[in-house]
Amino acid sequence: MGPISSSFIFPEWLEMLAAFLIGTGFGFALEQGGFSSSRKLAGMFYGYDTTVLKVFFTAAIVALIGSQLMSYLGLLNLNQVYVNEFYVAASIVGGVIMGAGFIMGGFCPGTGICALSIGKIDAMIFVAGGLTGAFLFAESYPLIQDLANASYRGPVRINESLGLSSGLFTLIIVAAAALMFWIAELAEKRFARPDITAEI
Amino acid sequence: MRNKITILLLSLSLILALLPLTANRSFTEKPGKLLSDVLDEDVTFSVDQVARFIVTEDSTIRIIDLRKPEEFRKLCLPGSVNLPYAEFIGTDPDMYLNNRNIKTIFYSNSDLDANYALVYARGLGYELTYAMEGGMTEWMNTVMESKFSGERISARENAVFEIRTRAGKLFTELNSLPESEKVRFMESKKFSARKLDGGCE
Amino acid sequence: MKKNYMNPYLAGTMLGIVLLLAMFISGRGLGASGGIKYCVVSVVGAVDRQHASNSVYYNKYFENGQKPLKNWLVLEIFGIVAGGFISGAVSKRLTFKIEKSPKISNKRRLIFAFLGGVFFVYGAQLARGCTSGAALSGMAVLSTAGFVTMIAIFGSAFAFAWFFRKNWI
Amino acid sequence: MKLLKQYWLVLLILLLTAAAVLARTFCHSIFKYDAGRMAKPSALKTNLITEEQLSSLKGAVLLLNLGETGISGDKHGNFTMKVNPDSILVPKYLDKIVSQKGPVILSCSENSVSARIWMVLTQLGIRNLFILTADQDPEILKKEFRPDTLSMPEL
Repeated sequence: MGPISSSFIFPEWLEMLAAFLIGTGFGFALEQGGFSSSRKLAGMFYGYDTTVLKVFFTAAIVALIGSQLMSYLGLLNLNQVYVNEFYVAASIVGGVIMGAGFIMGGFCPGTGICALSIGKIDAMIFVAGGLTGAFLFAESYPLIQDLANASYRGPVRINESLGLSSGLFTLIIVAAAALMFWIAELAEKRFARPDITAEI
Repeated sequence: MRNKITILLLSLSLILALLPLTANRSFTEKPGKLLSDVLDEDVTFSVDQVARFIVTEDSTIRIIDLRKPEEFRKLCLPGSVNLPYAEFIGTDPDMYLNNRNIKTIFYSNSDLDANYALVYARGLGYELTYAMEGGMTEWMNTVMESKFSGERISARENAVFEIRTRAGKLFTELNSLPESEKVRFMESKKFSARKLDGGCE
Repeated sequence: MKKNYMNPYLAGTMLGIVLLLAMFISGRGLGASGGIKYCVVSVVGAVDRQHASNSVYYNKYFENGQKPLKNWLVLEIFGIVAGGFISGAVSKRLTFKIEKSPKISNKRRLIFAFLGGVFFVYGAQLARGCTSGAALSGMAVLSTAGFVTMIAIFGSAFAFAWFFRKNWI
Repeated sequence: MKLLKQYWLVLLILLLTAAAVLARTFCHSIFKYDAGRMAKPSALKTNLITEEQLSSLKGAVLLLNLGETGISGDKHGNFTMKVNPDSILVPKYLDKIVSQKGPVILSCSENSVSARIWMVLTQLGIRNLFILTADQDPEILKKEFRPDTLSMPEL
């Protein structure tokens, strides 16, 4: 019965080891998917390489379907899985700032760290920028505290606010993603660039 | 590859959409085992045993009051925490029962709610859960109205009587408090629901 | 000889399974920006403890003698480095280099990378999660916050894409 | 054939999942319902029935006598079954309860036993299950508490 952490108290070293191993899997999957290349990542926003879109949505959907199936089969208690807290203003403003950072730097924090590990110098600079960003946030926290905590909605699930069952909502998401994949592959042909794999 | 994975994910989510799925959980214990567990005698404590826990301030025991908040404010066992039964089954009990070193005793006014809660908690795998026999009614009858009767009293009876008197005194003191003071006292003993770990906080 | 990247759908499935495993083992999703924050917090705590305990923000990370570096999110970051390195070694992609469009200078690329990092993590702290912590993990549990953050990130990146096109195309 | 060769893995995963889901859906000897939702009638007290209400019930009623002193249903023309509480899950009895169309009434001198059996059977998906009680609502406290206004506690 999962999550294991709810029925079994990990000793500290085991918890740290589990975190490390999950991180390893995370980094491995990111690197194999091509997320260690900023040009591949940024390519999504110009239509010439939609790898990000495909990997990102496939991953989210696999986890979404998998967790619900496991829940139905009695293997995973979804009440014990963390649901992100919804701070409306912070989510939107933060997301917009992140989008700007994404297109400037070509990485997101996870992919930046992953790219750093294979020796990308730009990724190292990106992560250094990230550390600076975290520091700036901490120092400026008193100024933006109000925005960060505004319009708190709690850990809400989107299907519940829409009044749909989670299964039905998942089906809609998957159908939308399938359509998106199809469009993405059309776009790749339309905005094709000379193959940059060799340069990466 | 795209087609394969798309088809696979689409059909899996189609299965999901057809299931009467909720994000909540069902009992995890096997029915047969659960039944024999809860019909066992050791899933209940008598009011005398509970009185002893109260008097000795046993820290391995937590008493949960399943009655409505207004009833709780009017009358409650010393050291108990209020968690109305409807709320108990409406939320994930892990927030209240996840401590594996503490025994939880449920009580209500009679036997019904406490025993529902007992089976509910045990069915979800919380083994250290118990019910107080007879509930508040039994407490009032036995502990509060206990009197010497007969001429000779055995040592054992004397011990029971002693506990009852002391528990009764604690109970009377607590419940004789003016409403406002009682509320203040109870606020300090409210459940602080455990938050789940996660996110990037 | 460098190997090609894995098929994106296959890599996505693998990533999804890792995420599912994380949910199954720890009841939490994946995250990266949180670990970066904890690194900063611990450095600040080591350099100027006085400042850290006075600040509303740092204060909570040092309550009851906690060590910010001994944390799930930080260990996960070390794991990402290890995992990325293993994958790079397997596929022979380990080299020191600056990846950029041939049309721009190294300096320009690095300046923008730094700025991008500042913006991204700043935004991630505000939204309480980055693409992995909020968008990916959030979507997997159908959290509204996850969907909103995801749309905001990708929407704004698309909107700003035009201004930075020289860097990439 | 070519299609099968290409898609065998997809088909295999689908079939396995479908089989697991079906097995779960149609298995009667495990708890598989949402615990909180099934338990709701007990919080609303709609699962209680008094003898008076019982006699006015129409249709086939199955009365489960769980103890020695439970009432007999003969006088109401109901079908009565005497079951020891710990053998209620024996297929002989359980099948009868599952296949019962009308209401099933639990009768026992001890409310605690009825309550436990009610919760177990309900979580197995049996609806229309009631507990026979002497009162409309046994969860109402009939005892009066006399506050002692003289004593002051030490908090």
